[in-house]
Amino acid sequence: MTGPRAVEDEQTVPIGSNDDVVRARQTVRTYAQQCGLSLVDQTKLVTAASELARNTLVYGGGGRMRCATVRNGARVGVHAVFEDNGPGIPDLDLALTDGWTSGSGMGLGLSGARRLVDEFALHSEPGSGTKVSVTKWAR
Amino acid sequence: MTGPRAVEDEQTVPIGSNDDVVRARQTVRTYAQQCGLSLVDQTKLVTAASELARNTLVYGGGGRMRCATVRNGARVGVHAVFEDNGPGIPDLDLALTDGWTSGSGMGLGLSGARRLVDEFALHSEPGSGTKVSVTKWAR
Amino acid sequence: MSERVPVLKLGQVLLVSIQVDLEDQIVLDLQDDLAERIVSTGATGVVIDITALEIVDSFVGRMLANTAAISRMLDAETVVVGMRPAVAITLVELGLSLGGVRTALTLEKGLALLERDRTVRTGRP
Amino acid sequence: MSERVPVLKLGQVLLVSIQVDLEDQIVLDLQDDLAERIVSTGATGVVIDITALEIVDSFVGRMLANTAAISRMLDAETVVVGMRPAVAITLVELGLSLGGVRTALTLEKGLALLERDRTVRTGRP
Ligand SMILES: Nc1ncnc2c1ncn2[C@@H]1O[C@H](COP(=O)(O)OP(=O)(O)O)[C@@H](O)[C@H]1O
Ligand SMILES: Nc1ncnc2c1ncn2[C@@H]1O[C@H](COP(=O)(O)OP(=O)(O)O)[C@@H](O)[C@H]1O
Repeated sequence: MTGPRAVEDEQTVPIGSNDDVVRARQTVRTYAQQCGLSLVDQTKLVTAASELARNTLVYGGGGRMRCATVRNGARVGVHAVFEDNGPGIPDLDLALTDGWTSGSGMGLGLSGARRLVDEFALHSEPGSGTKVSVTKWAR
Repeated sequence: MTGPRAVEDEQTVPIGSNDDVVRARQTVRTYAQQCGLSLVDQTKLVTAASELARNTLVYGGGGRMRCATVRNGARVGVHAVFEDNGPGIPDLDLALTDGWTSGSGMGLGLSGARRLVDEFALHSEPGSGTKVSVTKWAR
Repeated sequence: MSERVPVLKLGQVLLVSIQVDLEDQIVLDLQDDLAERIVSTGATGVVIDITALEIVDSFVGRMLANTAAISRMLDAETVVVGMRPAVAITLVELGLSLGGVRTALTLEKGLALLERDRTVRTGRP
Repeated sequence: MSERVPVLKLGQVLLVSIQVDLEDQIVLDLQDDLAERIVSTGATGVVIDITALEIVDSFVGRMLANTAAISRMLDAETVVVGMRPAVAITLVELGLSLGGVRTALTLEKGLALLERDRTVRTGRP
């Protein structure tokens, strides 16, 4: 489904505080604007990033976001990866269920973020962290 | 359950774009009208076809629909097969659960399509594609 | 692919009449256009006329439900008019009952419903 | 970190205008401040202006829903004004439709809505 890709201009934002979550949102917005995403698509991607960055902080105990421009033939998009070395997620299907939270959230972060982007991948090993990758393509 | 059958007038519609999904719906409607399905049954079958054709495109990465008239003794009906060489479905039971989606759908395509037709078969091998066959008989 | 469904303005109401079998991207564009137009025009109601639609699958059904929810957040009420009996039967069997979506049988009834609403909400006709 | 969003008083109404991308703790503080101020001022309405907000995620969305519920319990009505179309579209897709939150397109409309409400509730203009 996904052909060869070129990843460009990668930038890393550490996520260790609430301020960093704001910075992660702003970084993703800059990339989204540069890639020419529509206003609605920018809004969807930045919202997804906000949810995922908060999870990295709150559940992952902090980590980092890597953001980049991605090209696939003529298509251009934004790719963002959220990583932490936290406790991981024991049951991925459960975590992806609308409304399920182990904390005090609304349980819409993971499932909602998945709906807001074009590509979504979640990897997690209990004990060794969590990695969520998302991509949104310009139309 | 299903005795000897004759399959007639088979037609193939490639499914590689959103436009093709529209074409698949229209093809199935033409067959349903020719077979004398009631208006409600036409609507059910075309709706099921729409769900399955979209899955072929979105999850299967494209494929084809074969549509035909089918006879069994005095009965006449419409038979449609949706095939792709995509990633396949790892857990068929889960995929057939109302509300379950691996993407951003409503998770009603497979389960709903099954309710809307008279016969439903789903075959999938992870790594080698998916095939869904449906039949609706005129009453 | 640059095809778009026209959105008409009728007083305080935006009116969309879906005339043909739409491909998915056009359905999504319509949802976004409606949100945009509600805000730019200050419309208080949206009528989506699906009289011509022979089927409503889960994709279009979701668009109708989303549009109702989006417009509510933008302080406008959505009414879907003209649903065929076969479509209603099929939607329920599919598993979608469009709980949050208001419906009326005809365009006239839909407009009357929005008018009544507005009178109640604003206290003036 | 001692930053706080200012809460203005305009007659019977508390007005908050969120001007920048807020970090989570400031969002929580705002929710608490509003509850405090409703009681200390006897305000009957709260207007939260989100015109400047480029996104509303589930955290801010929950604050808006909570503030509406809290103020209702303290006998004040909350109206969220200025939501952008792209924000409404995104919230619905996220799965949050803010059912209990009243909205208006502009500050003027929001204030008018609260005024109307007050007239209905108190029986005097
Ligand atoms: N980075 C992470 N590390 C560990 N657990 C996580 C992480 N992200 C999400 N989770 C788990 O998945 C659950 C669901 O996440 P989410 O859908 O974002 O909802 P919420 O953030 O409201 O809890 C969380 O409650 C948490 O248990
Ligand atoms: N042709 C296919 N190839 C691979 N996976 C499929 C295919 N059709 C369906 N699936 C899987 O089954 C899930 C459920 O499908 P469905 O009930 O149609 O819901 P939705 O289309 O809303 O996701 C999909 O999310 C997908 O993971």
